[in-house]
Amino acid sequence: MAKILLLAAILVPLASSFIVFAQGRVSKRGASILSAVLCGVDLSLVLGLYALFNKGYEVAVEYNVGLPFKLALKADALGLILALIGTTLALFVSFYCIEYIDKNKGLFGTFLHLSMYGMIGIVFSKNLFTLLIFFELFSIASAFLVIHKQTPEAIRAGFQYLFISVVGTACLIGATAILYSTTGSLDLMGQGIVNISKGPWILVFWLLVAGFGVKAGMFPAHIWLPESYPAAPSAAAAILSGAMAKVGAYGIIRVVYGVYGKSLAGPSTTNVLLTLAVITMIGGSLAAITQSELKKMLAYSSVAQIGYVILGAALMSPLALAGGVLHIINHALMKSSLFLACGSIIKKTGKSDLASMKGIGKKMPMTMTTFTLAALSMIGIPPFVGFFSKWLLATGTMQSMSGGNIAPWAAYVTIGMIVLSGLLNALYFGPIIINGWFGEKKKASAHHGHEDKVEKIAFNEPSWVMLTPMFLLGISTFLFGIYIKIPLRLVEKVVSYYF
Amino acid sequence: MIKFMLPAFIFIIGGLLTPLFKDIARKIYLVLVSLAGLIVVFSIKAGTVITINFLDFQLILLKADKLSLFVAYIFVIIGLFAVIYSLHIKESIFQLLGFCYLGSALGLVFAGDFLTLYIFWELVAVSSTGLILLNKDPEARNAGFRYIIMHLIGGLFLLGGIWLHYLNTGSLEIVRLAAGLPLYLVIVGAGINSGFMFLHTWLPDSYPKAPYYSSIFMSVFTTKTAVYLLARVAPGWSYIAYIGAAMAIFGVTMALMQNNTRKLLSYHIISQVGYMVAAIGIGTAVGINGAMYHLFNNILYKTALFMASGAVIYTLGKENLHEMGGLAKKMPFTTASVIIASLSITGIPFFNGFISKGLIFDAAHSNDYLYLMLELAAVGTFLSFLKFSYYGFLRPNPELEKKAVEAPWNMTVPMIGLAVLCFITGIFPGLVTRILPFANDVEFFTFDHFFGVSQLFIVITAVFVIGRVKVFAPHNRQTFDFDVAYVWTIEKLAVIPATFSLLNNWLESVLERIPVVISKAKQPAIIFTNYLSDFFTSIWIDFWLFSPVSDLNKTELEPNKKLAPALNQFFFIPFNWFISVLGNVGNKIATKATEIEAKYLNKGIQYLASFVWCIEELALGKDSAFSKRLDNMTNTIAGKMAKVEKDVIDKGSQEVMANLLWNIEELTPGGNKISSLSNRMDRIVIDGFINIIPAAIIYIGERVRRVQTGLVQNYALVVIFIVSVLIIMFSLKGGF
Amino acid sequence: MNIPLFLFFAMSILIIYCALALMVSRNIVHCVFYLLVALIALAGIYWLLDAQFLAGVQVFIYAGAVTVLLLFVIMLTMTTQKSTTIEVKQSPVAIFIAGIFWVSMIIPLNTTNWGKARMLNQKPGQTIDLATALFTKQALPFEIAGVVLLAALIGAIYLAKETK
Amino acid sequence: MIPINYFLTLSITLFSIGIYGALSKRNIILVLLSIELMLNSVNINFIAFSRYVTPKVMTGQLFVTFTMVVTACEIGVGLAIVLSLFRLSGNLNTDKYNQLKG
Repeated sequence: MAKILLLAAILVPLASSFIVFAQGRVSKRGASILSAVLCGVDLSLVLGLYALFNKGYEVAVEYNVGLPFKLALKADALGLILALIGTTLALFVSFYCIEYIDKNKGLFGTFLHLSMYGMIGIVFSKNLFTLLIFFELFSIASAFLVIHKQTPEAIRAGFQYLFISVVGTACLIGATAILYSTTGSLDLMGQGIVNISKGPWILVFWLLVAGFGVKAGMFPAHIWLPESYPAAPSAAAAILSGAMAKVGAYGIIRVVYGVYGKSLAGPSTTNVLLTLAVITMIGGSLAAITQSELKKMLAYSSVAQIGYVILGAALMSPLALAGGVLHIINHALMKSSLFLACGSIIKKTGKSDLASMKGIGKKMPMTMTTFTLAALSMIGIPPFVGFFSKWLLATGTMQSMSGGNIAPWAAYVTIGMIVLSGLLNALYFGPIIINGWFGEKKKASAHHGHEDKVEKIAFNEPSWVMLTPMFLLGISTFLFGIYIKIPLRLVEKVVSYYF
Repeated sequence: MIKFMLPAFIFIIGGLLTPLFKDIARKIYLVLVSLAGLIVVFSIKAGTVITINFLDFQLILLKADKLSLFVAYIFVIIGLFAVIYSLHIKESIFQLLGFCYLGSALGLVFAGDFLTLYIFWELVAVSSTGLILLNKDPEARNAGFRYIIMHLIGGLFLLGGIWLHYLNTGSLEIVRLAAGLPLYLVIVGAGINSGFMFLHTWLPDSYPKAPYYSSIFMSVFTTKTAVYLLARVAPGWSYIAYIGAAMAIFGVTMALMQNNTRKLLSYHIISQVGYMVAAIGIGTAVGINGAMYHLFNNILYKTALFMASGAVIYTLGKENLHEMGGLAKKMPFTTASVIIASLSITGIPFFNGFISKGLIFDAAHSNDYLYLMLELAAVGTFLSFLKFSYYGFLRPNPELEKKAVEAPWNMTVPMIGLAVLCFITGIFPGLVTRILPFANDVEFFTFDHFFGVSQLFIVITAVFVIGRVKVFAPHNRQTFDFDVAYVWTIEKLAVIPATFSLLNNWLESVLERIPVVISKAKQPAIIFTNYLSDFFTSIWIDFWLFSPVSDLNKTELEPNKKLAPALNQFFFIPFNWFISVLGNVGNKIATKATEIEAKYLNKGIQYLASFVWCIEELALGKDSAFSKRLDNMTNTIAGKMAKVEKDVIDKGSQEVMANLLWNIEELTPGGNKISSLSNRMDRIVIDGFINIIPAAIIYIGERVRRVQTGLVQNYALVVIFIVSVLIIMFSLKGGF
Repeated sequence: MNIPLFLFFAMSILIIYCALALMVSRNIVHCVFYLLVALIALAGIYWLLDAQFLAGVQVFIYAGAVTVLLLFVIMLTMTTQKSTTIEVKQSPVAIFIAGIFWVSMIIPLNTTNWGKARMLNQKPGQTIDLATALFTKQALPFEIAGVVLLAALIGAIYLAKETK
Repeated sequence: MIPINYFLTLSITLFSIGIYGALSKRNIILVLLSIELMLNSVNINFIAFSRYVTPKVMTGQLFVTFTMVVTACEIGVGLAIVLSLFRLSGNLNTDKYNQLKG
């Protein structure tokens, strides 16, 4: 039963991508409705898996494919978290897309499901070999989500996305080869298979980190992210940023805890990773401040948030890991609702530059409420979820310091940076919220020197089809903040497995 | 269930439900909610503790002791008055935010652990920002933005301090912190909220820009919760006593120069908070009592004053002292409450300010400097309130007198109520001293107190009467505060995101080039091979040239001549360019820095000058030539300053962001766009280095292709060669 | 020096001389004749090794069939001109490679202990033994060889046929 | 009795000369001739080993029989190919047949 469920959870998206494609030939709207329904099916399958996992079943499948390594799948806590996020977001996004996507609805659904197939495959992969297969598939399928608009920028961004994915996969393949030839094991879901103290492991470690980090958008490789998210439709950006970029961060957590385990604690390797994470965190926010286009700003903000997750992985302490994993969940909720809100603004006004967003709160109160909730959570105002991951990360930093993993000054700097990052978030979300609710449009355009052509666009809220998923995600940032125990229950399972 | 009856939740949930009611129902509902909150707070007994389990912590949502209860009493009382005062406001969002603000302030006061405290601390910041933003003016919007940023900075300092404290002690309970980094961070955090000197600018910046009904709420909670926190974590930490005294003097000095009523009152908040902070710094039981009592009184009379100025704004739309006056006859209740509140704040006997200041002075008696500083501040307070009530209400102004009408009942009743409270608690201090955190044994109505105060005040009144026309008359002018320093800092700090953005753009341009480079790889490959062949040819020729047997002609040196520029282009130009760019950037930054420094150094000097001017004016009188000249100068500076503010701060938050980018264009050498820099980067760095990879691949591919001759014999040759080599290998090894 | 050894040396020198002459000769018809001589001398070597039947076959096939065939083809293609025997560019390399090959084989060959082969001094088998083997035990491969020959014959005819 | 390595040396020398010819000649017919030489040199090996190792069984001689058959086939088909090549392009230079060139 468990095996069938696990296989079904992975294969249903594959099947549904074909079904949606076929349906898209017949009826466009039907295809997107069908797509949403199928996403629901997959979510329920993953939930079923979670229930089984909770009861203590060992949910794993292995196939011998005639190679030295097996095709092995297993559902563990971390993978289930990612799968739950992915399927939930896919459900919301595909529901949202019934109205949002204008052309090629069927194709969008097809590639959405195909990339979900890749993503769920990745997070349930028990070894690196299986992961690589799904990783490649996932990269290609999600590139089509970026290209979906088919404008020259979108195609260029898609090309870049593919290019960077190929670079990442190349690193992964190299690492896999070295890892297998030296240890004979590719296991990902263990608690550490190698010892960092020997020479080539450091190389393997950095290759793995580079491979996943490129996908996640870690600092030097973050540049593809602000190129491709604005080029993609907002709905695609929501799921790309909320769930799919997390695959990279997921990989880094797996590498740090699953491949290297506790042997990594202490030496300078994690400190370099920590530095990279902090640079990602601060740099992403700094770059976001200077943006004038909403989607690009959100993309840079995603870079910054990925920094938190990697920070959680790099600190090697239980609380920090909890913070990192919790931030995966939180960021999925926050960023997807931000992108969906951004999408509905673009849908209704046709503009996405920040200057044209003044006074939009009066025209689109629900959208702006969603935006405000998510942005406050981003800033880390306490009752929202964003605060708790920051809290856990900071206490985790101190725990890591008292455990001797990092130097005291580094711990203080890291805490300072976490604090500063919250402030920077406020610096770029604050003006939008304030101008959105309290700004006046006329004054702004006159101020800018643009000749306002006074087009009275009669825009208002989009229909309930778009509002519902958006608002549910937005309000969930608040509700989960109050009932933080629910996500923490998931996170605790991960932490207790590794520590 | 008891958990949901917490006063904080009553107000917050009550506030969130406000939009459900309309008109009269809403008014009744609002009053009922405030009354309910009041009753709940008054029914809490000291020692009550309510906890919930959250994460791994046990959060203490409510821990009532005498200190927190005392602050909570005045909060709910003033909440009721403020709600009645603003009953006529139609926007439900105001009541919603106001209740959230009040509720979170109460939550903060009752919080028993730092996490709860921090949560409510941030809620206070967010909801009060909303209150400022209710004013539709863009000025208010920008002030609100600055306000929230300042408060978030403060909150984050607090959070950092809490984290460190938690890690050091493993406990989140609010206790008196030992001196150390956690304490400093918490003090800075609380200091921003309570308006420590140099950290105070948000206060006079935003309070006058909020709507008048929001000012009522704002003047009460934010600073007072910070004072409460200080009383909790740092009583008796002597440094803050001096900080407080400095605040007290600074506040009144600035207040004395103000023209805008609410700005004047805002500076007075700083001054009064300074008294409280000083008393907390002294830290004895009398000191804490004094601080808390002063907090209590200050809320009463400061709210009354804000209400009065709000009433004037509501009825007449005036809030600058130089256009006010003549209101005593038409607005008797307002004027009466202003006078009573002014008397209270200045500490006239039989008003409540007298009592609490007496406590504070008693506590400060042991320290002469502190005592003197606080006395000086008291003098300033008295002067400025003489100015406020005389020029604002009492002096004749027939023009305005015609228009003036009394404010509606819901505004006058709370005003008068507060004034009466000021008076009653002034006469019967026992009403309040019973509930003070510590037992009180100070006798208030002693001859010493009376004599000292009266002596001082009579002299000051005489000074005011003499100098009222020449010295104290309000006129429309702008005063400078430390905002200038902030602007300067922001401009300096803007380099960081700009630099990052530059780096980022460069990285992006690299990425964008990749497809282009790959598609164009043919040409660089040719160039590269040409370079290589030139290079080798030239080496060959050099070899022959310098060997003794050579007798080559000069003309055959041609390839060598070609090589030099080629080499130069390939290796040295990027290097030279890099050096020149570095120099250029350095120069630009240096000039910009000196420019800015010159600009703001001037400003700083002129700021000093305005102080000097103040003193000169006091000494020489308003009409002297010197003072006129200074006045002129200040006004021009004020104009410029306003422009700077418009340019840098007041331009709307987007424009602030845009301004952060000031130097990208400046930093770019040889062009005025980032694109030109990235173009040059493209042309030289990328074509030079990135193209080498595809070029090398193609070069090698070209060479390897030649091996494919298509002649079978060539292939056979290779095969046999390999076979022979294998045979040799095997024979050397001695078989398989 | 005994007679077989003398004969061996004589024939070896003849063979190698003819082979080298074949390589350097400018006239292609001469080349064919040098080959003919070398192959006949080879038949002598076979005879020395007590393979009389094969020596006969060698003479029949090469002297009779192959050489004539070659001459016919040369005649048909009229490539008797000198230019056609010019070597390709890689011939120096070819000498080098061939030399390497020779050295690489000669050294192990002459350093190997051929003990077992040297010791044997048995009576050699006769032609009758070969015939018996060919028609009893090895009959099937023999037949297959015949079929291959037939197939080659047909193929050669087909290829050489004028397609006009 | 002649030592076996005399025969083998002869065989190798002949083979090397054949290699040289096969690699260096421009005329296809000469290349074929060189290949003939190489095949024959191999035959010497077979017969010599047959004589010295298994004189009664004569496996080597049997194999030479088959080799000769194949040689005959090869020369026949090879010459046929030469003829049709000549008909196609009019010359027999190996340099000209470089259609495999990359």
